[in-house]
Amino acid sequence: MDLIPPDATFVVLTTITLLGAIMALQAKELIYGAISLAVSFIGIAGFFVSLDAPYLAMLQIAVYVGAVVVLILFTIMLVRREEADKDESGETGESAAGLWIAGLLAVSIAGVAALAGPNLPTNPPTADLPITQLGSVLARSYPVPLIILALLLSGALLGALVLAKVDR
Amino acid sequence: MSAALLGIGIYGLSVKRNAIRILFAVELIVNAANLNFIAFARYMNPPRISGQVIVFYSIAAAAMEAAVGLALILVAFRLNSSIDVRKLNKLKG
Amino acid sequence: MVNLPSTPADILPFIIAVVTSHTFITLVFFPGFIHLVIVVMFLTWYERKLLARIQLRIGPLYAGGPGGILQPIADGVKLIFKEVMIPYKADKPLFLGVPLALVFLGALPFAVIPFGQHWVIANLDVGLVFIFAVTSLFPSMILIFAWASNSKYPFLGGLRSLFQQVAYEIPMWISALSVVMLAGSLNLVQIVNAQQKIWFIVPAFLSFIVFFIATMAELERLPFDLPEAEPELVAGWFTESSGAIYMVIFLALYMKLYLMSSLVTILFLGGWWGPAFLPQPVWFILKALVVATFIIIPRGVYPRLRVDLLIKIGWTRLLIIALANVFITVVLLSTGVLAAWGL
Amino acid sequence: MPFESGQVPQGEARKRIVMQYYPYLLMFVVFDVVGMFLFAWGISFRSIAPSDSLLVLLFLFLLGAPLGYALKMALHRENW
Repeated sequence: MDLIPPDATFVVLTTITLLGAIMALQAKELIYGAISLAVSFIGIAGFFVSLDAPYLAMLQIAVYVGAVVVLILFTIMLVRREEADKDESGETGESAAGLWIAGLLAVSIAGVAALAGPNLPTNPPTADLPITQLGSVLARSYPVPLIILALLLSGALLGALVLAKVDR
Repeated sequence: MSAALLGIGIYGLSVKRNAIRILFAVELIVNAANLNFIAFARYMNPPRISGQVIVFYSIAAAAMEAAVGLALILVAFRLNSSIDVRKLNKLKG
Repeated sequence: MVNLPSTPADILPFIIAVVTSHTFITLVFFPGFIHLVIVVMFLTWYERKLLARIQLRIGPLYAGGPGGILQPIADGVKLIFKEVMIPYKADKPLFLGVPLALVFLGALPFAVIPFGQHWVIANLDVGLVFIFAVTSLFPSMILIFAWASNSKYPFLGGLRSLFQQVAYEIPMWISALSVVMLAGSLNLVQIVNAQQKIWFIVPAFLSFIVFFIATMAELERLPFDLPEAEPELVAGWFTESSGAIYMVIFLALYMKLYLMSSLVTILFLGGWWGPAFLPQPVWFILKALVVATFIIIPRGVYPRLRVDLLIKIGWTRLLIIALANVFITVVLLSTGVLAAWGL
Repeated sequence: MPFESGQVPQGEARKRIVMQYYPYLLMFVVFDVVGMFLFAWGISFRSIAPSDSLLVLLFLFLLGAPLGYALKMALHRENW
């Protein structure tokens, strides 16, 4: 049922990513949370490399770790208050409920994956996905999504600017 | 692996009260989905490039979502001087 | 590949085989660690000497060797034995951890920099983007360090540094894009190979200028050194660092200087290509040092800019010039003007 | 003790910071994505027909107007 053979790389990357994710949500200081989030993203970028998508790994690092985390850090420093640093989980009952929901979901998905596992090829087919192909496919094969992406980017830029502007 | 990441994300989304942490959780969920796209496209026979294309758009969309979300948090902070989502229950500032 | 030793008698030949293997040599000696440290130490001395000459001073003199060339070693020894002071209420793990991470990030890109046809540690297909991705981590690291010092000057300096690097990263990428289009590859070895007949500084001259200016801004060099403006901010974002921490940060900054000048060499100045009487790596290092000289010289000459003007110039002028050069490249490539040089 | 020119530090060091340059940060996030996309297009530029690149030029053109507007907003510092 092993989708991917559990070799050392996989184990290390999994540990990094999951620990980063847990720390991102549980760290006492928000700044540490943001840093752990960055670590988690780097772990995922490592997965992308091991899955023959190096360009996307670089995209992940440049966009998430390079840009989004900087934005998050800046915002944290902007809204910084003493109480924002305290552990801000809800009451114990709520946390337990959240844990249950999340656990059930994760277990059920993992169960489905384990059931479907044998049907998937265990040995990945040899990869032949050059990055030039990614470029040409991106630029050529999906015209409508590309235009939507442009609109999304400009909309997000303008929307965020107008939101953040000080009203006088 | 991806399921566990998704689980952590859902947990964060449902439990945390700090708006920035909720944003973290959303990013984690999106990343879990991205990882699945790449992995399944890679294990197809023959491997597909389309998984990577989708993830490209997904990363772009998630980055924009983070930008707008953080701007929203800023506005909320400016109006209420708090980023606790449970205090943001008023429709009027 | 070398087999692992099975008997004690095999251990010595094993060590010799490992030490003389190509991987080990590239990793440790030549494009690797030792070469890097030596060049970085040379650069610190070179910068002080050059600036002194510009300002009609003498510069380092007493540390031994011609012109005090052993000064970096003396500096290093001094800094190692100084006390590391950690400010009151500073964030200790981050304060100590970030400088190490900075050095790691400064050294990592050298793994993909080709110093010669075969002198490269990892020949990545996405080499250029890898370098950009790694260098894009610097601003956040600096911001975190500035925050961790728990002091006002570093914090202001860190913020300035953040905005400056952020403002100049995009023009830098876009100007490198023309080169990527000309070479049709992100692999640094292939980019250099494409320049065998003509250096890319000729067809992409505007890009070269934009890239060079953006490089100076990324490196926080004069006239863009606002993050460490001495009259206002003491020493900028590393004001609080002392002793070994200071040395480590300095090392990282000079590694970045060397990295950026190597990048200019690769993208625009034809990498290791040159008349054959010198070996390829020598040409490469010479070119990189010349570029570094031109990055250093303005420090002795120009005053610094105001921070809002600095950011404005980056976003309005440089970005537009870089985009214009992309269009020029599109036209050049589609009309086939450059076909004579095999492009 | 943080270094403050020999004077005793006053107030909190990690103050809330000005956001005058926040719009530039937003522009950076957007153009980070655009830049990475352009690199993907740039490496394949010579392998696809020039007419196929018109789409990308349209993409850039679409982003030009918001960029101009964002710059105009960012340069008016009384907005922030």
